[in-house]
Amino acid sequence: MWNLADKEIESRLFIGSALYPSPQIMTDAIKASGSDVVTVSLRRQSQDSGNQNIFWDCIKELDINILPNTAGCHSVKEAVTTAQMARELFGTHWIKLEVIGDEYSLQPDPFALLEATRELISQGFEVFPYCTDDLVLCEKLAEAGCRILMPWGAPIGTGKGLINPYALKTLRQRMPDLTLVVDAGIGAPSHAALALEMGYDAVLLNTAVAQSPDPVTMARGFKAAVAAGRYAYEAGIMPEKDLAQPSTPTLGTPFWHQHS
Amino acid sequence: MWNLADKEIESRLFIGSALYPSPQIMTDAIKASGSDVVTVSLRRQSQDSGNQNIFWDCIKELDINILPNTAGCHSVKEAVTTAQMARELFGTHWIKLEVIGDEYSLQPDPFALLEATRELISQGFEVFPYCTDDLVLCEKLAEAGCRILMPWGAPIGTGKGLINPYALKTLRQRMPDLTLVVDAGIGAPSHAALALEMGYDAVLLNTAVAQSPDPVTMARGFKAAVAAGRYAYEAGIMPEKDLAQPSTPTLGTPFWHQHS
Amino acid sequence: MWNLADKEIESRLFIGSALYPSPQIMTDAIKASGSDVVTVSLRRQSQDSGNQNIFWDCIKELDINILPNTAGCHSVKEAVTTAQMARELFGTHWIKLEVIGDEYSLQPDPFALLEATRELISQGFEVFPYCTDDLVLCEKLAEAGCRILMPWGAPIGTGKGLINPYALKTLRQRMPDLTLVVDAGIGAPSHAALALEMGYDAVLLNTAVAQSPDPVTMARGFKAAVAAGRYAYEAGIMPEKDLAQPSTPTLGTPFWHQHS
Amino acid sequence: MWNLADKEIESRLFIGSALYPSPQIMTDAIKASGSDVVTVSLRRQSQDSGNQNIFWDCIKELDINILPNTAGCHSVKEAVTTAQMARELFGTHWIKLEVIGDEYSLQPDPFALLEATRELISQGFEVFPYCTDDLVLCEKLAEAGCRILMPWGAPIGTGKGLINPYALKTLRQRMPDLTLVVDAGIGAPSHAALALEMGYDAVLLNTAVAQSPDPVTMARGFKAAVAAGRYAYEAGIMPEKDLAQPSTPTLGTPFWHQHS
Amino acid sequence: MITIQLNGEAKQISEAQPLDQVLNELTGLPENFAIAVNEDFVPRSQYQAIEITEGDHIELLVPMQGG
Amino acid sequence: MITIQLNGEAKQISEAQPLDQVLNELTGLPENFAIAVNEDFVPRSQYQAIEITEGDHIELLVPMQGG
Amino acid sequence: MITIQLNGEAKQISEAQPLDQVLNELTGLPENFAIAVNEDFVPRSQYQAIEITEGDHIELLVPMQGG
Amino acid sequence: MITIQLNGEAKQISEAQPLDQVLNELTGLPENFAIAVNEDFVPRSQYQAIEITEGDHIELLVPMQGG
Repeated sequence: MWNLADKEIESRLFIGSALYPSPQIMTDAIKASGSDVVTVSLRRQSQDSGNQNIFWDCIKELDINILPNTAGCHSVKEAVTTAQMARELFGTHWIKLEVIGDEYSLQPDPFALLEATRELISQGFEVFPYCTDDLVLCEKLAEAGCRILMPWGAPIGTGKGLINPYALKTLRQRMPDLTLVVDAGIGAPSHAALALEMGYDAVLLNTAVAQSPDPVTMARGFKAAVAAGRYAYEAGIMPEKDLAQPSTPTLGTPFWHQHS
Repeated sequence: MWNLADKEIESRLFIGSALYPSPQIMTDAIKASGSDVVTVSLRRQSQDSGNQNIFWDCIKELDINILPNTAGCHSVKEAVTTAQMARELFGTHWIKLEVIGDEYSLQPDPFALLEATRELISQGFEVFPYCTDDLVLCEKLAEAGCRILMPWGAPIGTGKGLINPYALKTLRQRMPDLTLVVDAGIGAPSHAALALEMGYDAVLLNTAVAQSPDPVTMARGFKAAVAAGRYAYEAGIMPEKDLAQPSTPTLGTPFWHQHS
Repeated sequence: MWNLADKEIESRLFIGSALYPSPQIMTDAIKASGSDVVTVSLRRQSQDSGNQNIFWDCIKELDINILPNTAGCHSVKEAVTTAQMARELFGTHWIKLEVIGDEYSLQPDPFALLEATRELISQGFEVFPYCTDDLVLCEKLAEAGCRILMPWGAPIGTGKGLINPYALKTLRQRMPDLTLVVDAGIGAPSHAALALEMGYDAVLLNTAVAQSPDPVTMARGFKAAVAAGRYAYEAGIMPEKDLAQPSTPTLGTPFWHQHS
Repeated sequence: MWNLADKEIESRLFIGSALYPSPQIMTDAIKASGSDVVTVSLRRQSQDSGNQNIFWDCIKELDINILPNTAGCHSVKEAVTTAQMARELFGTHWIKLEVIGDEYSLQPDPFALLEATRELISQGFEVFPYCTDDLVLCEKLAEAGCRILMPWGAPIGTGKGLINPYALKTLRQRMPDLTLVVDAGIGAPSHAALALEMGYDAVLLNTAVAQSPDPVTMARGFKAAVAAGRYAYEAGIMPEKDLAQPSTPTLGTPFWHQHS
Repeated sequence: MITIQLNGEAKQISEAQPLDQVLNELTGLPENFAIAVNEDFVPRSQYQAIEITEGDHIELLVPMQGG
Repeated sequence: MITIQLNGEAKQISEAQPLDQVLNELTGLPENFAIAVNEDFVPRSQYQAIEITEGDHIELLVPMQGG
Repeated sequence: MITIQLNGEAKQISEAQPLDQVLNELTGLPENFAIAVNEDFVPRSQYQAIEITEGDHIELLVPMQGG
Repeated sequence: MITIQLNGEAKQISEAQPLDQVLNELTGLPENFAIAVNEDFVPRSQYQAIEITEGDHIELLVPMQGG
């Protein structure tokens, strides 16, 4: 168990609820992932769905922590209003704060993000900012009161993994006490394992599971991957060496092995 | 369950028995790793140990498949004699064939390795050759009758992971029907997960677990990592994209989100 | 010849004037580099130097473009005052604007940098901002009126080269009309060549030349490297292929070469 | 000037003669490359060309060292016969020995290569073996009498650059006295510069120049790149650092810069 | 009759009226939703108090998939 | 006598006076320099006009190595 | 008449004969070439000595582009 | 007395004798081992048959840690 914003949770995998082939597969995949945190959004209801909301019924049934996002917001005002609506609608003061600064890379706008963060924290939100790996931005977000930061691994949906491990390592070293979550860009379990090995507290992903030909099995894969990375972080990883070192002992090797 | 040289086994992690702080920790770590295959060697008995062999008592107690190695052999003759002794001593025709070609990199000698492989297969051994990622060498080993190949990820004990993923991918694509195991060089669970994601059937490692400050926990990490990588391989990994793709749907975004 | 802020210059290498073993070696190295632009700073005069300034005498003698920096500034106010002093002292409205946001990584502070940029542009400066590779920051700097941007390759003095080529490529693609210069982090000529191959207009470096055991020869190396990279960019680089392609023609190979 | 197989030459770029848009462009590109060594092959004459051989007339006119290859040979016998024909036809005992072991990767066959090398050296050839980066193979080729080795950077025509720098570095360190040339796989000048920075004596390439939209300009690029890399190797490259280091002196910074 | 915008579509209502009245007349009103009027969040407690008039933009949002 | 700071070091001058007078009394005044007083840039044209008084911080900077 | 292979194509010649005679009868013989017969290199000095007979494979190679 | 090598150390034995006799006289003979004489493997079934003579090298190996 570890502590996320005053809640004790088990899993170090946060999962998204979008892009699944069906609500049933979504439910099965999220269960298989073992996640305690699922991200959702707010949108207009589609005309045909009447007063039904099958998606939401599935999510409620999962009975895990809801992390609403402000996906698609491009301004401070939009993000703040969306967060306020989310707080009422989902009954949580948690918000995954996204303020998009570029349509193509969908990268965060550091300036609007910081401003929106300050405003929402003043309104009592627990802000989970989707941010870049920029150390100065992250420090300002922490000063603004964030206890959790969610730097990207790579642009949303690219599956490139951790494109700048150096920056992510620096961030972890410089902010030992914050909860750091790699959000976006993770494409394979090995990426997630690496993030945890580096000391990140968790990863948040969606596409890599939902868009796999077999989301449920892939969800199992990521569940195992975060466990693997966390075990390694806790156990301590051997230092990389440049020169080979025999594992089998050389002591007691038969005479025919004595080589100059 | 999967089939390794006509045996049905569960785990995709083969583990070494060297370099642990104590026999007890070795036993606990190997159990924690879930491995069905453990590598051992043949050496002269140390003077002081009398007729005792605590190490061997521990290994027998584990009751898993023994894979003896020819570590330290530098010639075909040495390797063949060692393999023959191993067959009698351990009661198995399995042999991890190492013929070292260089004292510093401990890399296999492709020439002696191929010759020793031919000889041992003619004597009825199931040869697990520790080889490089050279495609031509691997094809010749397969022609010689190997059903299993164990290309290195990096030099023994370096923990560098997979230093030439391109060569390893090529090998997997070109030899779809062989059992391929990445042996040596793996330093962290993310390396093992990557190997399995690439379609490798298993990984063999020792130092990364034994030399971790906490071998038992690290063993759990690798157990989870190979599971993670295998799930991903079976599920199918999303293709890497160069352009960002929103996960949260854009349909139904409030008017304030309409941006040109 | 190419156009930098309305001046026609030849070289695509900007060079620093610090960390050389001696003024003479500095002069020789800068000449050998073929640079048309040299960076300088403002500092208190050391006590012992009397009214002499050998350094400045050497630089003037070079008779190339001076690019004063605001190195060491941590606030907008400091940076603006330093820039104003530089304009009078060096008789140029060019300024390499550094506003450090972190003592350890010496990375730019995106927030203070943008504010200082706006102020200095309003005062008629040609601002060369030392910035990160953050696309949104770079777009805001361009909107503020910058015609030149100088994103880092890696932290100052690390010599790591281009640690995030993906971000730098994106920047180049998204800002085709700006003058983009990779500043800081370059350690070897191959790094500089890569930056030019990616379409960057120039590179700015100092440590890699000044701290080489032989700065003058290394300066020649970088001079050749930027030429190499630029030629390649102009000529067009072959697309990377995954499968081998024979260069020697297969047509007309003797019969003994016909293989199925 | 440096010594290649007892000849004093200038350039560290060896160039191929295939795949150019026209003989004229080939001639211009090779001249622009500054190469002192050009590779050629032996093939059946195309029917229509009568007794003309424009290609060969162009090459002779260049008056540089001819390095015939055995491209397309798959057996020792083929390679030896081809080398013998080349010696008579081109009047040189230099031979770029290629014995292909795989149709798809066009990688060398280490076994046939070594055998053919021994045979040709016994016949008085100066063998330039196109080999892999396998240290043991390279040591055996050296023992067989090779003074020059040409390990691949990547498979022929892929333009991937140096896919296994670790292996190439090891090779250079372990064989300080041999002439080492990276042959094949180089796609951009930065790749060539890197090879020279690593201490390789030269690079051999063809596709990257011939298949560029502008071969002549690209040839200039590679000429500059090998010069750049060599200067850097001779001057000494700064060690890579993990922590930033200011280039501009901190001594004498105005009071407003004093930060804790 | 006055015209308002509901989720981006023009809608006629008899006259200016409190938000809750507007909602009561909607068919297929979802169980869970939150509302913003002219880009400002309107908490449930304000549905009676706030008056919807000509040209107001109402956003009625529901839980949806998100990453 | 009043005390000012010149490049971070305390310095006694007879009384409040214009900047150029302060400079004239300096030994080893460099050929090329620029000045800030209390963190504000002072252009050459203002050297006569600006009065240096008790506690003022003068920064006198010269060209130096830079990256 | 006997049949030989020249660069992979069947060719009729009157009878078994020395290699140089075969070459003399070729039209468009290139200036620079080297020859192998049945996969063995034949040096110029042997053109007269070596006899070409039924079924022999002659490879006549010329300088060509190479990487 | 003749001298043989056992695991790299000189050892005196009374005279040339079968391998099993040599082994019987060893103190602390391990439970599990395999043997090579002069670099050739000697299976258990041959312990009686094979004669150990002056200068023979016996390797007596046991299970040990391996990677």
